[in-house]
Amino acid sequence: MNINRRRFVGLSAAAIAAPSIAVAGQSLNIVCTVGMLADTAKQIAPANVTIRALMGPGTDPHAFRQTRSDVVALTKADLIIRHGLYLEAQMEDLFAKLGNRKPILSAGEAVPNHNLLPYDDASPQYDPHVWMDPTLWIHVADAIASELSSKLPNKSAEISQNYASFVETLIRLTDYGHDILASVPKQARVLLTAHDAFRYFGSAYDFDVMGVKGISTTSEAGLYRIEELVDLIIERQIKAVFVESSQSDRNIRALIEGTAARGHDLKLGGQLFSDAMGPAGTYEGTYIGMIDHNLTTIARALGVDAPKRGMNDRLNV
Amino acid sequence: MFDDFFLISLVPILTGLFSALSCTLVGNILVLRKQAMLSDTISHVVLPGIVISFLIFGNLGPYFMLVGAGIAGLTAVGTIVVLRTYTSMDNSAAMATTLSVFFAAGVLMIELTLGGNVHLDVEHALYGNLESLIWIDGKSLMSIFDPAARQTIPVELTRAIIGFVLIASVMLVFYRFLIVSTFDQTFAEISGVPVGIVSASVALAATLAAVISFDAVGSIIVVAMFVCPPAAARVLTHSLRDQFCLSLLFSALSAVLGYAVAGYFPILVGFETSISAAGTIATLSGVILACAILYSKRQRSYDFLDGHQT
Amino acid sequence: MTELIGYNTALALVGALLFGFSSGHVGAFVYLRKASLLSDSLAHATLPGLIIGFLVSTFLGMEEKNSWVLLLGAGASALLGVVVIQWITARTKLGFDTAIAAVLSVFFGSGIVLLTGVQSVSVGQQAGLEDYILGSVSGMLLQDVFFIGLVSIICSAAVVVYRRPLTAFIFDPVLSELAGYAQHRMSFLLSLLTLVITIIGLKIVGLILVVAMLTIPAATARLWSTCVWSMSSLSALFGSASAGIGVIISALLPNLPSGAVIVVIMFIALGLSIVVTHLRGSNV
Amino acid sequence: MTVDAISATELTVDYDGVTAIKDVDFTVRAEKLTAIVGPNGAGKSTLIKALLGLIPTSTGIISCFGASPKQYRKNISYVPQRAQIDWEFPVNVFDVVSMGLYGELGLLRRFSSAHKNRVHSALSDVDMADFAARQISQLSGGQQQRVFLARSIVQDAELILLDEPFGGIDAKSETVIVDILRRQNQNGKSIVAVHHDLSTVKDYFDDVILLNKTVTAFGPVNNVFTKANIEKTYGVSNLDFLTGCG
Repeated sequence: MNINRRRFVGLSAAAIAAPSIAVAGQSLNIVCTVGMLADTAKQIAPANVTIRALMGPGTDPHAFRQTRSDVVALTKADLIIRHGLYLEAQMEDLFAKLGNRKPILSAGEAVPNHNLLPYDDASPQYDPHVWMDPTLWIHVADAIASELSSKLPNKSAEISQNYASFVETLIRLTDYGHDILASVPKQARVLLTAHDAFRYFGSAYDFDVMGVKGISTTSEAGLYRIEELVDLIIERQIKAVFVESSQSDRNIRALIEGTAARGHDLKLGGQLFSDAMGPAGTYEGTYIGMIDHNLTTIARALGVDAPKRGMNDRLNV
Repeated sequence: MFDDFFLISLVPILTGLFSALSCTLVGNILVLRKQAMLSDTISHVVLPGIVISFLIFGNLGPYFMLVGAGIAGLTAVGTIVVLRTYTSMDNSAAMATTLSVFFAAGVLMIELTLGGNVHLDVEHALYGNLESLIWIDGKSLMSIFDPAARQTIPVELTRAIIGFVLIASVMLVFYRFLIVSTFDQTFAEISGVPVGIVSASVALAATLAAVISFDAVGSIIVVAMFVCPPAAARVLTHSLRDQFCLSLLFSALSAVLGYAVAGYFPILVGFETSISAAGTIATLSGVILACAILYSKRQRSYDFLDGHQT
Repeated sequence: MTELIGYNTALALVGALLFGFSSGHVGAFVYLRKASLLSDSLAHATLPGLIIGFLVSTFLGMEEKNSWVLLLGAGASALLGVVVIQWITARTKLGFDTAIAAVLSVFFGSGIVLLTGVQSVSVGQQAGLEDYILGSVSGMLLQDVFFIGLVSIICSAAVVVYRRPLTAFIFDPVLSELAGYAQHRMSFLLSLLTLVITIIGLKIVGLILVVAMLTIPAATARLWSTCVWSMSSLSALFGSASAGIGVIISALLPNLPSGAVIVVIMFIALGLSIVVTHLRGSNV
Repeated sequence: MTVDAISATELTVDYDGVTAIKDVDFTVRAEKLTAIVGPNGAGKSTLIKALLGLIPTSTGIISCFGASPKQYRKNISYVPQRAQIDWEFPVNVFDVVSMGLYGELGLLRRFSSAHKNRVHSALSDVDMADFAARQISQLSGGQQQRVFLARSIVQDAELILLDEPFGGIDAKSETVIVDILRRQNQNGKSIVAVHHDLSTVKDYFDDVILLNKTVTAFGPVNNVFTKANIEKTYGVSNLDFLTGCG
């Protein structure tokens, strides 16, 4: 973490040294694509910055359709923050055009390549769901903070302070996750969900992550896969499986029935947030709350006595 | 405000307009041939074409995809003809069979070759978004005469215009063949009209119009523009020429008005964001169709026969 | 038992056999009525109702994406689609194909309008709404099997009871009118059966399989039979058999989605039937 | 005039895997009105399609004025059964008749005022000149049939084939149409019509072909249209019923 912080201070120092672009007191109009980015930017940005998310908190980025007002907002923005890594596939062309004229920050691509998980060995594309690992999200926060302070050099002290406290929360969240999941035995460290969105969670907390369906949205599970997973659940004595906020729960419930028929008691561990955050205005509607919810839900489902209302005692129960 | 028009609105309006007009032109013939659902069939059958072109070329560049989708569309039309020749299937059944089999084949190909582990997201790979077609250098009317600014006009607009010109000119040239073989196939055949070639050309034109429009404006409005304006014109007139003219008018009206309504209406009534232009265009064409039907009913009640006396 | 055929495979097998049977049975009449694409249109027409159902369930404070409310909304909007199709075909010179294509595109388009309205307004967990009612055979649950069983019995019973008026209506509408079965009622009955099969099928087996199951077995059966009664029975049999074979293949080999396999099996059966009946035909 | 309008030898046609007509032999004399008569399912429409060269023949030879149907097509005009037409199609009477000229015009040749005059004169021939701008669904059955006759007149073909020209038409229209056919016949046209009303065969036609899967008899009505031959074509049980109607 220190490395990151030092890099950030260095960058912001460089930004101060550079001729200042923004006039003092000028506000900045930022448009973010997904809710996770907008929430992170809100945590870091100084008071006079307007931040807007194109996608509402509960909206799946894969299914989003931009409308005219979204395009207008993008062309009017002083800074566009997007996730990148092909998450906003439907907007790639639009960003390519805007990129020549507008500052666009691909915040998700700030995560170093060696930390990214490719889809498979042959694939040139990386899994975009990096927000599942709060440690990696520090890179994203870092990129947003440097960009903000280069735009608002006179506010860099405030930005730097906000950034530091946000990163502190991220580290606390990471540690909280390690703490509550520490007692889960190696054999039980399996996260089974409807589709493959939790691989960064898996690599961060040493879980085997399995999805019933592949990554592609046109993909459909075969019966072979279902039976295979049922065998695996029984073999490894997995206690709980999870549904996702943005996926139908049918396949997961089929697994529960399938294992029940063979005398294994598989619980529905609860609902996890995968591609979209909780409702706006709630704790789960923030990035920290979303990850807190996921960590706490997973831990409690696997039999750990984690605090019911999560790290910050703010989860809705 | 006005430079915004060239930056944000001009190209989407024109692209929507020309795509809609191409679809409506071919749609007139499809509606008369009772093949209106061909447009929806094409939207389902392109999947294997795209998967195959992805497997061969390894990427989803727009031209590979257009070619892949076009070939899949034509193969599907061939399959429909074969099914109709060798079974008792009507058009509807042959299309239903073809679209489900092609789509299933596409899904199987993805699973077997790519293991589902690739972001081959057809929804986004093939289907474009009308609102995103901004003209980054479009500042004013003068930008049109500025060669450098013209460079940044989205290629989708160029393709939509070329597609429209191509379809319109082919239809003009083959107008007589088209009409006579649609009206009375037996008679066309003995008069020496190459009926098979005409049918294949109609299918080709439909595929061309559909695939170009998918890429530019998305799949939703394609079926709507194929069907609703010709249907609305059809209930209002008995003359083929009037039908073509009215349907093109309705189509243009839906496209331009639909974009404007989607962009401004929600904001005028106090919402923060716009709604989908493609969806609004489709809905609007449906409203026009409904009005046309209701209007023709009122007409019919008193001058059904006399009104057309010469 | 578990070694040869697992619980999930068994469920999927029973569900697919039942669904294949009833959709084949109903499909024969839909095929003869030349309305095979009606199911495709109705499936698309569910979208606006689905979203309205979602909004209603959110505002009533129900569990979000409560599947019964969503299904009810979807069914209601497809039913409206049926009514509009009937209205267009009865009141205008527009063909059936034009009516179903218009309903498909306009309903789906207005659904997209609603969806883009919902996506930027924070009303709840709208993510994955479109996928929510798109099921797959492999995720078959016990309650699904009971549900399919019930629906299959109702649909097949309706077909058996109404086989004569339905046949008369399809072959010669005037005849059925004179016999006391009004055309529009028979047409509505058949559309309603298609609607029920489509909505249930959409939730449990997915869109493409519904369209295929209503069409391909019927077309295959038509090649082998000369009367409506034997055709609908054969069609039910073909639908059931292809679904069963497809499920078993998908359970035995990896990376094969059940729905797609079933469609391909049905198509192969159709192809073989074409070849065999034509060889037989030319020997006569 | 020695060349026959149509001659068929050993003609067999399989349609949809079923043998529709078998070993058919007949000739049609030129410049005569000929009826094709036979029970339902006798293969009358199949025979017409084969004469038009629309379906392949399994065995046998057809010749029209010494040429094959396909070669001779430009000189055949065809009036379809009324049920085959989509009457709601957005064309008016003038459009339908001008379609008769499309074969001659091809794609690009201009539709000149001479062509227009030919269409109008054909419409006058069938006494439909006042209806040129009517949409075809707004005509009576007899008027619709006359429009299609006008279309075949404008084609100026030597041989006119008609599939059930009197189907669904009232008695008055029927006589009007017969008059039109007679006039065309006097102008040197050869006319072959599928006909189902046995009672009028002798009044309307010069020659008759009796068909039930195969030709039972053909030739001038007075020689051929006998009780024995009809009985042979229709079977005994039908005969009393049919002649009783007449």
